[in-house]
Amino acid sequence: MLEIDAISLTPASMRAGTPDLAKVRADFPILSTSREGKPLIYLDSAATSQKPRAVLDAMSTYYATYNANVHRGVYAISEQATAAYEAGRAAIARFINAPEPENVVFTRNTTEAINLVAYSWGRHSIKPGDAILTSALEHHSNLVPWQMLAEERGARLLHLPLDAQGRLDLTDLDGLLAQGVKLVAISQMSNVLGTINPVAEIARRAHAVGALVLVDGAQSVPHFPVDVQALDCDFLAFSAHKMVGPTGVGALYGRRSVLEAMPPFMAGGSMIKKVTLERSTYADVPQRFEAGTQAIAEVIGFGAAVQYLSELGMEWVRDREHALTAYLLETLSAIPGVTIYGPPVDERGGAVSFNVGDVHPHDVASLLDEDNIAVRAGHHCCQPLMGLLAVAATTRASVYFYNTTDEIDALARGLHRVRRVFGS
Amino acid sequence: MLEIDAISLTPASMRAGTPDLAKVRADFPILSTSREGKPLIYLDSAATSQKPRAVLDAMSTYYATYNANVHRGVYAISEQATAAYEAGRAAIARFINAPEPENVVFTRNTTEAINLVAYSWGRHSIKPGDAILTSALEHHSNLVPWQMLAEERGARLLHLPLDAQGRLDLTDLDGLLAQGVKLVAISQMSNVLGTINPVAEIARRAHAVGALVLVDGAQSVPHFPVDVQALDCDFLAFSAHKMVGPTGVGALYGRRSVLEAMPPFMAGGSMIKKVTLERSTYADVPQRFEAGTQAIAEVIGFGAAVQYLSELGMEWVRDREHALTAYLLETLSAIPGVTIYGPPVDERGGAVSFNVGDVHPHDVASLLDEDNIAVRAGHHCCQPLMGLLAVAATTRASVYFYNTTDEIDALARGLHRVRRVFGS
Amino acid sequence: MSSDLYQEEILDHYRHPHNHGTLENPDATFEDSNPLCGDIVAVDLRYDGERVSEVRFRGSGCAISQAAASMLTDMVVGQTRVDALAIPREAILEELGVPLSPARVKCALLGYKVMMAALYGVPDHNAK
Amino acid sequence: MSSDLYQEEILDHYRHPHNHGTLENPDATFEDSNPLCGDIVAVDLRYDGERVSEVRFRGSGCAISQAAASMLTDMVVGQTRVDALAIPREAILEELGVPLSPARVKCALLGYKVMMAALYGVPDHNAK
Ligand SMILES: Cc1ncc(COP(=O)(O)O)c(C=O)c1O
Ligand SMILES: Cc1ncc(COP(=O)(O)O)c(C=O)c1O
Repeated sequence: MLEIDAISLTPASMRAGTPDLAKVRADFPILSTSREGKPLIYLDSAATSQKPRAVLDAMSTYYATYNANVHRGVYAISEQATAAYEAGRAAIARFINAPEPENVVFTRNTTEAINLVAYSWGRHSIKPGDAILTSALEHHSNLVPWQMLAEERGARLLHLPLDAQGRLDLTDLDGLLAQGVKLVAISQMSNVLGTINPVAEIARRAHAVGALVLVDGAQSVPHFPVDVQALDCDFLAFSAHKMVGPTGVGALYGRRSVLEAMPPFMAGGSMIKKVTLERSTYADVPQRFEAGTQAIAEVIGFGAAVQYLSELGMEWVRDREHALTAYLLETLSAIPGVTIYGPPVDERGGAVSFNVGDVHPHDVASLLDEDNIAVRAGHHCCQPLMGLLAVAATTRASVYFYNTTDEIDALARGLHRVRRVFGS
Repeated sequence: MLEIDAISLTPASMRAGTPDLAKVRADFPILSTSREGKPLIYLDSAATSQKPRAVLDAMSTYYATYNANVHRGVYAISEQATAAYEAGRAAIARFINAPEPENVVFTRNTTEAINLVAYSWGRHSIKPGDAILTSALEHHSNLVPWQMLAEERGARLLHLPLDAQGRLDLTDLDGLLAQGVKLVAISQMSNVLGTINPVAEIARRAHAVGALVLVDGAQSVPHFPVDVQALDCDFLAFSAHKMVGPTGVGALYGRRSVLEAMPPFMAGGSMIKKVTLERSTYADVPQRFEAGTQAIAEVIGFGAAVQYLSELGMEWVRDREHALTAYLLETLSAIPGVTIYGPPVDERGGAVSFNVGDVHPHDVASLLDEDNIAVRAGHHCCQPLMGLLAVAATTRASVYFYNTTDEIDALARGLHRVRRVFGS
Repeated sequence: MSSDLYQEEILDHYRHPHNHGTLENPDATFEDSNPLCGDIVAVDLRYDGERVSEVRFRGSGCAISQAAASMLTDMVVGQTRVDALAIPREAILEELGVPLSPARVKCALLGYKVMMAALYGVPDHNAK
Repeated sequence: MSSDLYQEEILDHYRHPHNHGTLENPDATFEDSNPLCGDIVAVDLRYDGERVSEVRFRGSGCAISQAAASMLTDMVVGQTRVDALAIPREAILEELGVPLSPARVKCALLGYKVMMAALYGVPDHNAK
């Protein structure tokens, strides 16, 4: 595949010494697969990213040479597994510039991280009449847990509206915050529109009224540098599988003082201090929130994933995706009948939703699949946003650093074919 | 390694046509590792089992050739991933003889499976004054969630006592059940004493008073055939990592009618039917309980694990472990100063706790580790049981089908060395 | 330009659906949607004795779900209720005549599910 | 029969701990346990002016935790409170003189943690 984009779209940061794209792509075994002679063109990284060999090897090495349960074993491989597991925690803490490893709690995914806060912090801190502020572009995972919490506690759910470009409209933020808001739960980047939200600004104004701030980082942490101390958020939730890591593990960052005041969520082995038949006392953070045998191999793989990303450099990842997103938006705009949703390139990341005339997104995706091009079609777990966009569904192409402009060109050819088949 | 046990301890079921142990051991890469020339002797499978290559390969193949998010993709690899994920569910349902795949909900581990029941079923079904019956030999994971639930709901926690041999004492079972018991939560096999509990009998008597029955199968499902329809339990919880599967995934079996009446536990993507900003309706079981991106690779690995066990045959696994356990108990009894806890061999599985004189279990385990023998030392997440045994901790050696009598002989040599070093 | 999936007949049904619309005072009506993709199909039926005399469907969704619903209305109209209920799900997949992946089978069978529910007389939970 | 970890000196301290027992009306006392393994160490101190004149410890647990506590009492007794507080954790690991894995380091430092808390005068949460 000719890497024209490495020439035509090289941002300033991609000089000699920056990663060689051909080598980067070779790290991902799946990117050299094909079906009936057609190479896989994977444009669905916002759903889940592909994984480099280094991540798979880190997990296989654990299983094949030092597989053991952690934290309680005194023999060598158990100590080695414990050290690798805790090194994973430290690596993830560094990746988001958390003050200490103890700020990081492992969960299954972003969704569980948010539910942990809703159950543990929420059920004890939200009182009848309190309000929780979220937005109209949230993923169901950052909306439904707050609906359930609000209903259970008799609290109110408020929503930041969107402007016509799909940006959060902050005009009334202070007015909303003044309505008894105790928690603001907002995503840093929309998985549908790509919008990057000003969470640092929102956190500043939320803290001014004493509210806590949870940032859904599922789409931001994988794609650009995120610094929890700069954002000054109280919680940050994200998933390994969207950032070249394995399935089955995610993380919740929490401010130390907030985590320490929270009761346990799930109970069981390893999260206790002392148990009698009648009652128990609980371990310190983060163990308090990690009940039972954890996703040991997956945490080790997650550690390898952030190491891989750090070696690429998150600035490089951001700049490369910016260039690819610009090219993608430009390419799509040139196709007659294509409607693109979301803000301009400088306010967004690489998840791009669109429609082709009135062809249903499923039909678009199925036709593209005939060319082995993988895009997502549907409501993307954002039904309320679909309502605002006045569509049932969209087609979404999403890029990661390993994509190429050639792949975007192939997408364009596929979309022209969609138009011909459907005569639209 | 000379396989004398294959001769001296062959149970009736191990005739020609049954698995060849040398080949079985060769399936597990870690079993041929060594440290400073000393082969690994792994006697800690009750904490976590080792994994055969077939399980690791199933996961690597997913990541390297069809990694994609499930359930919502219309392109080929996403459909393939969805099919493999649901095939994992079907395989696990068959393995425990569940009526349908929909009886199986994936969780992170046994602990989360139990917490799911405590949160979803418990918080809606347990009323002030109700009682929950558990036992004195439960793992913290099957005790602390019920303590938290009882405290939150103003319910009472009752405990089946143990007899002097570490067996559940059922004398007063009906009397206890009559005290308003709504749920019986009991393990099928103790991870400390190896005791196999008569859960079918307990379920029969519990159902007679209208109570539901949750079986903690963390130590039973890996080690002998478990049939949920024969047990007639309402819930069964177990973990992949203890049954040659990966970390990061476990399962909750639930009776269909009971699951269907349960509200969601965690909320987020994939567990909804329809979402508006104000409220949501929830998907059918089992999706209702699987919020967010699941442990896809791990479920695929879990499916490969039960396939591996099924090919060995769970009767063979049980018989082989029975023979190894008999040999282990015999070997330990022959060492002066060793105290063994738990019932006789015919009422137990292969988790064997003991103490060597008054040498602390940590010192026993550390000394064994010098010979690369891995055993566990501590309270094994069963602090109340330690109290009943009047010890602070025990040393536990636990066998799985891949262990050998040679390894048990090595343990014996190690324990003689412990006695010499500590002069006990 | 040719597609394995989007054969001319399917596209024809999609562009020009048969029996499209609503019935005034139908004898049976049912609507359902596929929660994962949002496709919707609603069916109205009128009987003449035991026989399905009129069918109308409406909905929104992908070409597969809408074409399959259109094809199914042709198969049902004029049949007795009992014969219509006996139509196997394979019949509609055969009628489409293209290889469908599991996700698209769900699309294809949405209309079938709705039709069968209407024929059985399942009360329409969407009706107020 | 020889062990890398269980050197004769450690076994000696374990079998015959120094400064073992309790003090009547101590000037400071502290107790703590390692929740993961259940090891317990309690320390009583008596001062003569600024100087630690008497130390007693008791507890239960592995040879490493008990031997380390015993060694530490020897290091502390006769020191000023300020000098005793300045003993680094490395000193006790050096005194043990054997390679310790991270889990066993926790055992070795339990007595150290308890001793430092007693010297600082942290209120004993186990005292009633
Ligand atoms: C009897 C029993 N129950 C529950 C558990 C908890 O299993 P997990 O840590 O996989 O959640 C264990 C594991 O140690 C166990 O032995
Ligand atoms: C913005 C956003 N939030 C939350 C999630 C949920 O992540 P997960 O499915 O890994 O829990 C996603 C993933 O689709 C997302 O894009």
